[in-house]
Amino acid sequence: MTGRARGALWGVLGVVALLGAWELYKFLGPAAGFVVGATEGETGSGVMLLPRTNDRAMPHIWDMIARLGASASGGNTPPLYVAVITAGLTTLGIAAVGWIIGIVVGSFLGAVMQRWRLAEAGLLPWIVVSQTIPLIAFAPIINTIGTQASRGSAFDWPQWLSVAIIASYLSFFPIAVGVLRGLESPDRMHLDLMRTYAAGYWQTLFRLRIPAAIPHLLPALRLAAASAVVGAVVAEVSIGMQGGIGRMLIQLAGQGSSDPAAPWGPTIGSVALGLVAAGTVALIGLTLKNYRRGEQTA
Amino acid sequence: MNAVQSLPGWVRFAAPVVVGVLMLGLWVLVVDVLDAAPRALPSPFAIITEIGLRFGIITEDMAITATNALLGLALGAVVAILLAALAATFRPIDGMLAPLVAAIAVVPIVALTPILNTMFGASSQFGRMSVAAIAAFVPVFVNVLRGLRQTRPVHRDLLRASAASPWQTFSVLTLPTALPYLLTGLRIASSVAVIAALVAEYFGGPADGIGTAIATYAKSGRASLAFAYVAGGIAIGLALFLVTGLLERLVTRRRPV
Amino acid sequence: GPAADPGSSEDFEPLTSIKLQLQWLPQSQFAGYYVALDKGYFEEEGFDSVDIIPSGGDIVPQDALVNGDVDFAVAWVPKVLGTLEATGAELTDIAQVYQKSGTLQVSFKGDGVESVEDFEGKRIGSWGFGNEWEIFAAMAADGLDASSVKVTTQDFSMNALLDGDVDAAQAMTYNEWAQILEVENPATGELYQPEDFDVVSYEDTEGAMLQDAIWADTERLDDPAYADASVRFLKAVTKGWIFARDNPEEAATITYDAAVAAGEGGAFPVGPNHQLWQMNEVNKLIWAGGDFGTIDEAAWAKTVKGALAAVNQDGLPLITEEPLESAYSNDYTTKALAELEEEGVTVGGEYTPLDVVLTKGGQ
Amino acid sequence: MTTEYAVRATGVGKTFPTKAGDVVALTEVELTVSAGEFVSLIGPSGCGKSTLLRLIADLDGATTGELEIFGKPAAKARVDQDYGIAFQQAGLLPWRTVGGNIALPLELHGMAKPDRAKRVADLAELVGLSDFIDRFPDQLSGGMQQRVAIARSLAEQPRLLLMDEPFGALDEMTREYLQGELTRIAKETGAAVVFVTHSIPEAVFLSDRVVVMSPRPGRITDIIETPLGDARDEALRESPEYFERVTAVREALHGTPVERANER
Amino acid sequence: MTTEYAVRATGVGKTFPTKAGDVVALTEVELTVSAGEFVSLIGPSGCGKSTLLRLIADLDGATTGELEIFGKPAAKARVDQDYGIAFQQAGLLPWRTVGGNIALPLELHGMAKPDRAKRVADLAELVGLSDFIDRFPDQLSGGMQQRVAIARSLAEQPRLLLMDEPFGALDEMTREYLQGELTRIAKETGAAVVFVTHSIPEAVFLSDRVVVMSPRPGRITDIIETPLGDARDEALRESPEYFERVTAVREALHGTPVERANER
Ligand SMILES: Nc1ncnc2c1ncn2[C@@H]1O[C@H](COP(=O)(O)OP(=O)(O)OP(=O)(O)O)[C@@H](O)[C@H]1O
Ligand SMILES: Nc1ncnc2c1ncn2[C@@H]1O[C@H](COP(=O)(O)OP(=O)(O)OP(=O)(O)O)[C@@H](O)[C@H]1O
Ligand SMILES: Cc1ncc(C[n+]2csc(CCO)c2C)c(N)n1
Ligand SMILES: [Mg+2]
Ligand SMILES: [Mg+2]
Repeated sequence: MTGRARGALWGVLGVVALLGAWELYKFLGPAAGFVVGATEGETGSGVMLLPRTNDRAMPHIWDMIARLGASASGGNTPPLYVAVITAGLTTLGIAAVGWIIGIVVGSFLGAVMQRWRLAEAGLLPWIVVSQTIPLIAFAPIINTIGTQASRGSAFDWPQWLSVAIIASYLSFFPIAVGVLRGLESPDRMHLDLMRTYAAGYWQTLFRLRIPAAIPHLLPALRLAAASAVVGAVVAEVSIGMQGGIGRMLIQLAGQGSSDPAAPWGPTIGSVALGLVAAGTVALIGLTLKNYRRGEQTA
Repeated sequence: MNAVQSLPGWVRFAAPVVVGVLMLGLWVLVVDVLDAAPRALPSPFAIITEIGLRFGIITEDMAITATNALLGLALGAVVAILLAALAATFRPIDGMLAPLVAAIAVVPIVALTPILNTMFGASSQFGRMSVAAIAAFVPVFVNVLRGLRQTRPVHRDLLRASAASPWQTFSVLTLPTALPYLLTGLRIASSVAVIAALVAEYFGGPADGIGTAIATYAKSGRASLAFAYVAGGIAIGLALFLVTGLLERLVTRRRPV
Repeated sequence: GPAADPGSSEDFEPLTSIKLQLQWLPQSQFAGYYVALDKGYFEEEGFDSVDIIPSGGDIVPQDALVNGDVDFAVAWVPKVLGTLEATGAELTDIAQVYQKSGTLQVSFKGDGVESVEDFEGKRIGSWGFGNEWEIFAAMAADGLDASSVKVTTQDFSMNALLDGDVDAAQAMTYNEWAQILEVENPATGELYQPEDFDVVSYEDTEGAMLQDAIWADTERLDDPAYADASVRFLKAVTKGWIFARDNPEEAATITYDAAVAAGEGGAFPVGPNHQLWQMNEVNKLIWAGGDFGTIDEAAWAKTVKGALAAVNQDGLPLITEEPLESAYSNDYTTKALAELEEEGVTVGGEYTPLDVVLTKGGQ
Repeated sequence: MTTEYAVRATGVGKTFPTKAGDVVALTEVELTVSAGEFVSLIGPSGCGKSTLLRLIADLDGATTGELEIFGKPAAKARVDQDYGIAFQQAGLLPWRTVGGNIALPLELHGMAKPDRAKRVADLAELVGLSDFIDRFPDQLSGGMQQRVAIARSLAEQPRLLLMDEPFGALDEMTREYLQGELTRIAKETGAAVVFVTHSIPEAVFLSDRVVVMSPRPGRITDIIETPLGDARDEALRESPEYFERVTAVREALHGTPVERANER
Repeated sequence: MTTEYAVRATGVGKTFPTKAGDVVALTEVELTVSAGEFVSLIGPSGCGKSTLLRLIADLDGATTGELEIFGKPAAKARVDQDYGIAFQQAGLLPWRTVGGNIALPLELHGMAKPDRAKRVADLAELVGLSDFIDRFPDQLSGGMQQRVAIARSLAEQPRLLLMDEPFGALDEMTREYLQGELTRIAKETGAAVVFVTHSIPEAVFLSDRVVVMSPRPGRITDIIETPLGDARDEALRESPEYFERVTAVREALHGTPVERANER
């Protein structure tokens, strides 16, 4: 058995173990949880040491699976899993656009910061700060700018573009940092060598800095892909875009009390989406393995 | 190592200030001078006024969110360290955790918070803390696991040659080697934890904290008050980031030779 | 104030394309608009295209309207009053669709929350984000302020009540109340029954405030084309709600189908039976005896009084001054109703409630 | 007395199983090192020098044959701390000071603090670093770091010193200086030394015997006596006997078949 | 003809401004290297060997003095590609094959593809790596990598080769082999060579002249002629003249004051 197959096997085992632990805890744990230090008559006081196991908090795995097979919203709507996949693909497409915007913006910023140390000193702290602003604080602003832009001009700014831009707000960050570090990564010796060849900035960029940056870029791209998906889901919720998995999440969450297995469909879907996005980028990375040869030797 | 370090100290300090002033200028231009921004984006002056006016309630809510973020960070870090130690020791556990950690890394807070609130009770801060903990878990786990594997062969040989016990090897070599990685993880996790704790407030739990306030006031036409709270959130994130960054600098001061 | 003679026959190019911002997901709460679309009432009133934009996130209808993103918005009166005072913008309530408040505070029987004064010291659930003002207004009337209770932000579900995380949860008669009644009572193995709960209906308290209203941009109402469109829009909407009153089943189905079809991948609305429950409850709030959409001065005054009295958990009031006079106007509804009467539409009428039986999970 | 041999290898072989098949790193090694003797291992890259040293140190286990250190199995000798070891990389712990690094083995074996401080001071004195006890490794030159590593290897007064190219990363002048230091220290402590090197002059300068090895599979091809007397000083480096021994080792080395010059 | 000198340094000095104050790396360097001549720079670590080489290559600028390469300023010579350079680390781009690495300078200067392939093949032939053109650097031994680096430095037929300890990281046997190769290649191409090394035998074996340097501040203290004739082969390494020259360089080196033995 190859190492990869063994790895996959352990991975599957890990997932099975988690599902087993879920059901085991659900079986053994207290339905209403275990609280210590609660004050009599004071709702919500005390510390909950063991979480609740009732069906609203922890539906059975098989109920979640069965729910995936049942109609999404009653009537003659398609099965939930079909709805999850359709919505998931919508979100994935938007996240992909957000990812690409993030790559363009992040690469530009990273390259500028690498080129001019002064730019790095001036911009990097703000780029870090930018990530401490919650998306939800400005998502509606982006949406408004979008609707105003499409009203004033011939360009029709679709709502998904706002979602993509908001998603790119999360994805540009790892790219900018990765590009900066990556373009900085060539050995001094290699840079000297390019100088002895009287190579200019662009030649050095394309022949040396970019290839050398690839081992830094691949994890950055992967992280950015996962971030773009998370960002797209949150943005959909925030600006109320229809059709994606984010919207599906809150709509089904509204039925969480009477139909507790339903929200797990889009929850699982959104996780799968992130994994697919990150996994796809990882696959792209495999095609660049010649550029990662330095990783073993260095 | 880092090119920026070669700039004179005052430039490193002045450059971000200049950029900040430029951005502020642009902001003022768009909002106050051209009046071209959506209403949801208030003038910086209005925000500053609100900060001054509502300083008391803002800091109260900051304390709540910061506590959630800190406790979540601590909890997530402890669990991450324990699991990373297990994964570093037993390959199969590493393999089993890999897909779960990958999944945790991409689960959106929107989906997570209602689940955790229902499991742990919507009237305690614990749901939010656990959201912060889960968000902080990933970077700490990944970095600590990497750190635990960074012991150099020459050091391992040395300890074996010194007939060190497994525990001695761990405490003398493995742990100190992993420490800078742990701090890198903590630094990344610190801002993630703040964001997570803050955003979690949007999706239920006690009606307090920065996130609740941002949403409340953003939705009632008080954009400048909402942004005053956003500034509070940034302050928490930056404070944690700076503290953990400083710790990291302190620990990584000794370059490996 | 608004244009004295709405839709006067000056020369203007009539508006044919408009956007309506809702305040939540597509559901029977907004059946009248979807029916008007489905039945061609908007076309009959000269609109080629009407865009009904759902919300459900951070999109605030009155902000969308103020920003000019849409032409009309459906929003609760107290939320809009807050925005108007905070931003200095001017909007006008041109039709008060819901005559009564549909908000409840629901607690388990025996937990001792039978009236607003019982709130004291209790943990009270609310969605927050502007949905909480009736609670604080009702409490203020009983001499309580926000610091005398603990407020918990409810999420999209009713789990906080069912798990005992709050003593009393906020619920709309037409939505969350049904969600509770769609849950199995573990003690009986049957669905929960209304008798299992104590219900405080804000309609019966001093905190009652006007809810779903149609808002227009005050300044734009001076534009005869917009004023004209407002009247035509109200005519179509009125016809839609009349249809929903007389054919609740079909109206619920239309809304449900529209919700399912909305967007590319569809929305994921609550099931058809739940939609019918909602339609039924919503009709009770709309058809309360007065003229459709007409603002009752007393109810408005009560809303303003409550808004002035309410103080939130941060100690901030909703509003500090009386709203501008332009904040509401019956002129457009009056004109719309008159024209409809002229065209032979019977606007007046009673709603005969159905008896909707809820099912587990609401499917 | 128990034994006169510090190291005694009989028929020692080592095979590494790898994905691409077994790698025979060492076969049929027969070698004895007397107590107090200085023996160098020399040979082209990959001939198994390090492997042999690691077997002696019980850092790896031999596949075949027998290995005795002072008459005990290698594992026992390791636990008994019968040897000290130094590598090409000084391998200092960057977060410990010079003193802390020298003290490491003493600490691990529970020596009391005051004794430890005394011993560390002595060792620092021995390698001429008394003034640097509180410095951190990154504040030292490569040669100083290597001297710390030597002090550390001597911490428990081992009767056997194992050294794997300890001067390999240093410049020639520092190297020559430390070679002189090492002969002095070896003499002062009376320890036997097994010393791996690439450098013929170094091997000749330091050793009583030079063991010449050859790769594929790694084995001993020659053992050359280098009895140049006790005075290992600068004058020796320019003496004819020295050149003669250097030439002898060079020839022994070149006598080993150069399989593919291309792969150098 | 324009000039008989490949390198001509007059009063060259280099000072690095650092946070801790100015570091004088080099002062008052007077040196000429004739076309086709092989000159080694030797001296203890930090004496400025690399700095001098980098000044010649115009990788840094001299603080004082004048530097002419084939009669032109260093910057001009760099742009004109008058020299090839190789470092201690082979410095191959790991994502390029052997052929791709050798071709790099040709590619940068726009040589057409067919010409390039031809030239790469010739160069690979010259360093004996024709069979390895499509291999990646991580599939080569250290010696092979260094030969690729040499081929690359020769790609544009420079009249001057600059080498900074190119064999420093290799084992002695490989090193000796490549020393032989280098003398052959230098002769075949007729290029002048400035060669930095730590190794006295290496310097003597390769050079026409050995330049001895001394640190603090870095300067030239001695220049020793090593006229050992054209036959630089294995026999030479065991000849008395060779030993005599080695001794001469050693003495010149040790004559330089060893300021703080402690810091070695
Ligand atoms: N852990 C291992 N796994 C597989 N092969 C190994 C391992 N260690 C060493 N080898 C192989 O064993 C052989 C001898 O290696 P060793 O390190 O002892 O050589 P060496 O003489 O010390 O070489 P160098 O002079 O380069 O240090 C080599 O072919 C090497 O590739
Ligand atoms: N970029 C630099 N900034 C500051 N000081 C420098 C710089 N480069 C070299 N030096 C200093 O200049 C002096 C000479 O350095 P150089 O690298 O030329 O020595 P070297 O003879 O090549 O040494 P080695 O044998 O270790 O390679 C040293 O003291 C070094 O610390
Ligand atoms: C976060 C959140 N906000 C509001 C509601 C409840 N809700 C559904 S419809 C409606 C009336 C306004 O349209 C209200 C208040 C919820 N469930 N979750
Ligand atoms: Mg070795
Ligand atoms: Mg150098």
